[in-house]
Amino acid sequence: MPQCPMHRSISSFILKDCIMAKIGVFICHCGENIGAKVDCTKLAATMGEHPGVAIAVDYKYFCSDPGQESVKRAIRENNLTGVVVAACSPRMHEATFRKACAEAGLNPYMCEIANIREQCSWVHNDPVMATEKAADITRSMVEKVKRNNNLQPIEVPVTRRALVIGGGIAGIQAALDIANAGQEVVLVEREPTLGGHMAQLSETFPTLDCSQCIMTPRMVEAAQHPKIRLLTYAEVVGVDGYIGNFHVKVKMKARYVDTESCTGCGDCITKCPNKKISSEFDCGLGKRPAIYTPFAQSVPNKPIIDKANCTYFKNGKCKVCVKVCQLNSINFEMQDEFIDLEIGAIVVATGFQVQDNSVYGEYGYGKYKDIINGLQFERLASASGPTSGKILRPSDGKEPETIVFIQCAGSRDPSKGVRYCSKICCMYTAKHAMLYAHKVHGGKSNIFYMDIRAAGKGYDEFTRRAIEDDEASYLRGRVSKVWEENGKLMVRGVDTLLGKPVVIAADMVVLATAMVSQPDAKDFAKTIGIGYDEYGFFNEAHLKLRPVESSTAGIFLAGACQSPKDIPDSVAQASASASKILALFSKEKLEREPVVATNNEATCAGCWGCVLACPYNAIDKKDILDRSGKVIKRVASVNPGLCQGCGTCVSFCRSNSLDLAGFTEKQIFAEVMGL
Amino acid sequence: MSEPFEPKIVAFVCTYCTYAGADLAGTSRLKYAPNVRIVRLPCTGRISPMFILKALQKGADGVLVSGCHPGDCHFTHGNYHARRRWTVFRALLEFTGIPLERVKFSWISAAEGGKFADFMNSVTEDIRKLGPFDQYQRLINETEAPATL
Amino acid sequence: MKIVDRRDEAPGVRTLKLEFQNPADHEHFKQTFRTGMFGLYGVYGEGESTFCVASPETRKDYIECTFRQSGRVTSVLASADIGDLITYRGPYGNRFPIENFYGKNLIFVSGGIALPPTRSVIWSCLDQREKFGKVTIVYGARTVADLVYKHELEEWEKRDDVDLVLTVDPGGESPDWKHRVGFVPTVLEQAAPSPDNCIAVICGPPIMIKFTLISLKKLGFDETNVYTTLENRMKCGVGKCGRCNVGSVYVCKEGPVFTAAEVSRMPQADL
Amino acid sequence: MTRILLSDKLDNCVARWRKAGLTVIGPVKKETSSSYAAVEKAADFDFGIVLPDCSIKGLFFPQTEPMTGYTIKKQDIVTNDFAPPAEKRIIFGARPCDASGLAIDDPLFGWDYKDDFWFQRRNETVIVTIACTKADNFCMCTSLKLAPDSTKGSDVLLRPLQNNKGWLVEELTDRGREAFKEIADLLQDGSEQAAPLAVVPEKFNLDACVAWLKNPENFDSTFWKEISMRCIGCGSCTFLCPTCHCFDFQDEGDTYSGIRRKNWDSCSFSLFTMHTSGHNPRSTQSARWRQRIMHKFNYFPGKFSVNSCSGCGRCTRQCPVDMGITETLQAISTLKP
Amino acid sequence: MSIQEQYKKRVREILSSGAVKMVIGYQAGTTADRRRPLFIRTPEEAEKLVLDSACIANLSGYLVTEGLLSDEKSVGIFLRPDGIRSINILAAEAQLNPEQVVILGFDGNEKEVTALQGEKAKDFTAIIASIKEHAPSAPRNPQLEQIEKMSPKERFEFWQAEFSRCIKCYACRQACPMCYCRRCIVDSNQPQWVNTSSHTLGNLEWNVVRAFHLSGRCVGCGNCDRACPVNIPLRLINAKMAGEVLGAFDHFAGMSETQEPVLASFKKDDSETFIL
Repeated sequence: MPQCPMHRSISSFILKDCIMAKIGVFICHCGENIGAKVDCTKLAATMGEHPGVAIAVDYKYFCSDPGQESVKRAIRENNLTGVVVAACSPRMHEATFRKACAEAGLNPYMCEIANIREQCSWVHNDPVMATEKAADITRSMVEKVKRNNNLQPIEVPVTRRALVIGGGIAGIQAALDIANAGQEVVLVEREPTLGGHMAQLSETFPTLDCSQCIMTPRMVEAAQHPKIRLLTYAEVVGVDGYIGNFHVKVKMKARYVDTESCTGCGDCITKCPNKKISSEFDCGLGKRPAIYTPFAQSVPNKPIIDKANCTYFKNGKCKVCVKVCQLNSINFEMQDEFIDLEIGAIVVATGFQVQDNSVYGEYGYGKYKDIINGLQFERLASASGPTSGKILRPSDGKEPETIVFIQCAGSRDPSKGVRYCSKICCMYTAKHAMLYAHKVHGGKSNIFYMDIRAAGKGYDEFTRRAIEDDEASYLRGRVSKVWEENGKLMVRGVDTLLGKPVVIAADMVVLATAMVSQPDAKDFAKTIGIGYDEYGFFNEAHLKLRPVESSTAGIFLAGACQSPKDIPDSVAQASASASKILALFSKEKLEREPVVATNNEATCAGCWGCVLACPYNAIDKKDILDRSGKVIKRVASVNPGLCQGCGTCVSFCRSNSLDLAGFTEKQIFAEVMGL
Repeated sequence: MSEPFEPKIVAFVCTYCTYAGADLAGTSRLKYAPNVRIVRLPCTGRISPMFILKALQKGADGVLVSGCHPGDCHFTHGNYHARRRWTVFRALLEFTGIPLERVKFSWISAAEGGKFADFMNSVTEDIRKLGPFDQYQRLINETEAPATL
Repeated sequence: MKIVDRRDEAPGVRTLKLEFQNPADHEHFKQTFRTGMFGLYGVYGEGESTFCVASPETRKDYIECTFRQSGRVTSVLASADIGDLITYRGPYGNRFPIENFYGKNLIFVSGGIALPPTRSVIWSCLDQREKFGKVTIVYGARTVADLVYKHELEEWEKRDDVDLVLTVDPGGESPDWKHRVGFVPTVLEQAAPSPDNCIAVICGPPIMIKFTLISLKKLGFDETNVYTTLENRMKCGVGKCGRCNVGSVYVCKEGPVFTAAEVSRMPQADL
Repeated sequence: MTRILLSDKLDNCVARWRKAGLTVIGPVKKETSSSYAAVEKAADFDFGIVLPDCSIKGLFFPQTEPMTGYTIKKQDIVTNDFAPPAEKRIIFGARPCDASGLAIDDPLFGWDYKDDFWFQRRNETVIVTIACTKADNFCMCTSLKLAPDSTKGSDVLLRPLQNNKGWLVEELTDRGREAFKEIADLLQDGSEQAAPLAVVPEKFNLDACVAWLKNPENFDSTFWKEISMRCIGCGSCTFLCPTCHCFDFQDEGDTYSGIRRKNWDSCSFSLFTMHTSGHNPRSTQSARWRQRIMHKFNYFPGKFSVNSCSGCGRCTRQCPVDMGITETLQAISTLKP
Repeated sequence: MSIQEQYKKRVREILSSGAVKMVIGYQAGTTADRRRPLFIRTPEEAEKLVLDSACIANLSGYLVTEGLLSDEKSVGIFLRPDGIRSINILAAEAQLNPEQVVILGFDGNEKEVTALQGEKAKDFTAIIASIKEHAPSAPRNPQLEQIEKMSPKERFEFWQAEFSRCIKCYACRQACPMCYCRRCIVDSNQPQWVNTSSHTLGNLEWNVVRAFHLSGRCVGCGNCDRACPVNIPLRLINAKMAGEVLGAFDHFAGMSETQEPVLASFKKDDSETFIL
């Protein structure tokens, strides 16, 4: 060895970091789910041979308590430096196993999941190929975990103020729950009043208590709560920042009425000459003036000028309201204003819309006045509605003697409507039939339905009451056409139970219209940065386990903006969101996943492309000074509080100075090289 | 070669959309070709062209890159950046003669389990038809053989 | 070689104790190794890194090496565990001619992560303590935390036959620091060792060496009695690859140990 | 009486050598670039090239060379060392400066540890040089005390005939004689005159330059900064140089297997001497250029008694900013020693 | 007065007035057709200045030499339009302050050069805009068109043959004004994304990565092409990418000091026909 050759290996000792690692590989059968396709025993044997693997074992269910215990024991006994659990998707049990590792004294980020269920055993038929693929997946994760680093959670301060977007029942509930726990809430509603759809309803199933009677006190409570700042006729137009530290921009739309001085006396409303405007609140069944409150119990009960229909705005003349207002509260010069809010967490409770039934041309919605949707029927039946609660035909104001209710008008209809079940229509149609029976003696209701879905506390009893006590006639089948004949609406459908077509002459037809997402839901989701599904309903972080969180940390969901819901469900979800937020607010600092970018300032060239590329403005420009304070060079610097760990900057960085913890260049390199 | 050629394909996907889509394909028990090995990344924005080159160096016959549809990025616009990067990188690959049929890009959302399965099948089929990436394999072999001249 | 022990010395600084696997290699090491020599420690797939052998020539059953984790190889070495195997070739280079030091007083001056080469000489001498005169060790680091071999510093401090002078740079002291504060050359001048019949061994970052040489000159040391070791970047270890060159000297072959007289003949700017 | 190889016999020679198991290598031009490359027939040669782009060095010390490979299985590591290639070669038509470059580097690769990759190739390769009858503005062998017909490093020297129909053959070494035995019958006796050698004017006084360089005071001269200001630190001069020999080790591979390679490196690169601590002994481009010049004309001869430059002029010829040894030494010639 | 004399006069003026501390220009080179960079610090040195059609190197890279502009004094520099575009990119990427760069602009063909009016990079906006305007219809390199016509396989072979000569000297990088990184990606070894060995795979990786890093940034000055000692037609790759970026994103590198880097910005309606 004096001639110790520079280009010769030296007798026996050679090694590589991979062998130096001590990785434990735990292969889960997941019962038969994995075990039936992937030969787990063979996989364990293969992995046991892999350089750097200290132990490779298989087991029926590693996520079970004994399974987790065995992982912990193996970590302790073998002094493992990393763990790979070959099991289901990391989206299922990554947290479980990371916790187990932490309990065994291993940094939780030294644990990786190899997904051999969702992406292997469940999707491949050939056991040989599946086993081979499982080995590749596991090996690649072993290579990755060898390069994992111990990571510590990042602490960020929390602004203890919640923002609730949407002033329907869900939003009000969430706001009240949070406020009642002593935390500040900003409640933003884009309509001039709180209330949402629930304020429009007549009675509510299954108890038939008056919707407004239970709703309006909640509205008032929210408006008057010292911890709630209410912003109506306002829209959230921008959300920046991150959990605990959102910066929210809200547009206060001009009401043209100074709500500070206005007492809500209503003189302007009565004197407004333009009273022929279709009322949104009454779904077009009533009229309102150009200066108006949506309904009598509006909160705040201050009028607003409908700019599009106001004579002054249209012609530059009128100003009757200005003249009658003794408090000079009318201000035509008012402009939209923007306010900035510092927010710690957000509840999105933006609600739903009813589907536009004109897509059902065969039903004649929009063509025949007496074909209305479920929400319009609510207004008709409501004591505060255009008919003061009397069921009257919109066309001639007569009491209908026969009503046909058509369920699933839009729902569960992939061709013209939506694929999903709107969940509440069966119940409200039964309710409508009951209300009709109570209000119009001898009135005959016929209900075309597909299935009666009445799962809920007291729900099935309720529909049975409609059938049995209130003699609603349920016909299982679809309606194919509605046309007018001799002042009657002729409804042709099929009774599939009898197996024959039926034609019913009705005075009124009520469509149980589908619940759909707000028309601007997708844009709104992009504004605030949350996910949404193909229908425009907002995505929850996990359908079963995290149903109230959005995919973005710190933003929660409540009510029908996530999926069709009835009132109890909406309220429950709102309270759940509130409790999540209260948990978040219970700490001064918040721990975040340490998957954030870091910059090597020594090698950074300071081109600052990353600053532009970062979606979160998380990268700042930083000057490196020498001892005398002179700028030696300028580099990029990542703010770990803002960084969300997308890694866009990393792949932009030409000098390879940026890196992303948890998905480092080294890890991915190893992962690719391990495949 | 008596055995049919089974291509080796490496996929780089974002965890929020395509990886979730792959999970959905799994939960829906959709069957697809087992040739693809997935590398999970937080976002398509994290996918550097180097990954693709290294996958080819590791003998991949094809490479897929997939993430959230435009506008759906969990990180608001990582995929827009990625799209530009891919446009440029594709042109570069094409110009250097790396067949574009071997490097595919797609948007697959978390809801598109079916699309994921179909995509895996179609890509595997396409690349199987193209055969092994011999040209590149030659380069790889060269790194292993001693220089003689 | 097999890692039989490892120890953290300071943040990012680690010592590995290595034992030979192959008796023939060990035999070769036993025959050739003298204090001051270095080796190339490597990990296949990552590369090789050069450090001195930090253990003394009086203890040849094993090799100790101390390094700061900075590059590709060192970060892998730092993650190595007891029982792991690494590559080693060497020993290379020349040595401190300690038999020429017999009967003389010794002063060791060292800074920061450069204590390991000095430590090899120190123990080589202390293990045959009777052959030398007075032994003084001046060691400094940027901060208290950056001092390496803390347990041995304590041991030396307790010994009656060793004068240990510890210092940290101004601002690097901790509240309970009871030694000196100041740069090594300054502290050395304060300690004012007599140049009579004295050999100085200095090792440290280039800037420290530069100023220590000036200080020693001031104290009256003859350049031929001052030894230092140059820790240049090396790759081949056998005088080929060219990167350790200082002037016409191949540090890996003709060094790393030089007298101050030899160093002063080298182009200073290239040090 | 001298022996002559006629051009029209060359094809036959190539065939003979190839049949005898030799790889025949010579100057070849391909579109925009020229190199020493393997040939199959005489027509592949292009003797009109003044100098191929890259020097002959790469044939003995390749840009990248695998040294040892490893394979890892569980805890077992198998290494296999690459043997120096045993291929027998003949380089026909090397330039004298390139051949000299090899001779210059021999002591470097041979001192202390003998690099068997280099010497195996040296021993197995016959170098047939052709004396230059053409030179360009960059050639400077004469300034290095070499000549267009230097025999240094050559096994056989050929001198082009005046009528351009062949070469006078001058066998210099046993290795050369051995190789030419194969084609002995293809040679003929003749009395043709050799074509006049290329005229390469002396561009600087080497002794004066070396004296200046050896003066330690000049090490810190501002001259270095001035002369190297436009140097952009690309390595092309060192990579093209027939004598530059710096290299790096590089491990390539993954968990299962890999190769340790020896790759060219360059003293022009800022990272070449960078310590792990961040300290860089040669932190400026001028220091690196000074090192290159000093190494070639002061340090290297100090150790191996030969200047590490064979005067091929490639460093200037291919320099993107028109620098080079010529300019530097010319400038030094004008300075006070 | 010839343009060379005009500019000599101007160089003397700006140096003696102290408007600049140095002017970077050209001087005669080893051979008649070669020009080498010249650093003029005194009005007298301006005598060495040469300005003619052989002055083709893009000198802007010297401006980002460590420390040159750190004293906040101005430097004059001779630049063709491509060089001015480099200044814009360097400014946009925060590598220099364009206010410190006094441009002595010129343009021309193989035969003669003409002066360009203006002093600061922004004065040349109109000229650059008109170059962009004409870029899509400008005559293209015939070799580029030839390569485009090849089948992918032929192209692969073509580039392998070219890249096989690469000796990894990195002259292309050093010569390029856009390659200013303190640590190049090939020098980053954790992990070693780009093989440093000059086997063909390593060469391909290096050249592809460099071309990618230059996409949308290359101004086509040809420094790399000229620097390459083994004559790899690097300019073709970069020209091709410049064309692609122009076509796909309407991005013409170096339009202004504030132009956003093409790969660090995006439009929501960028084309994505290739994405399935």
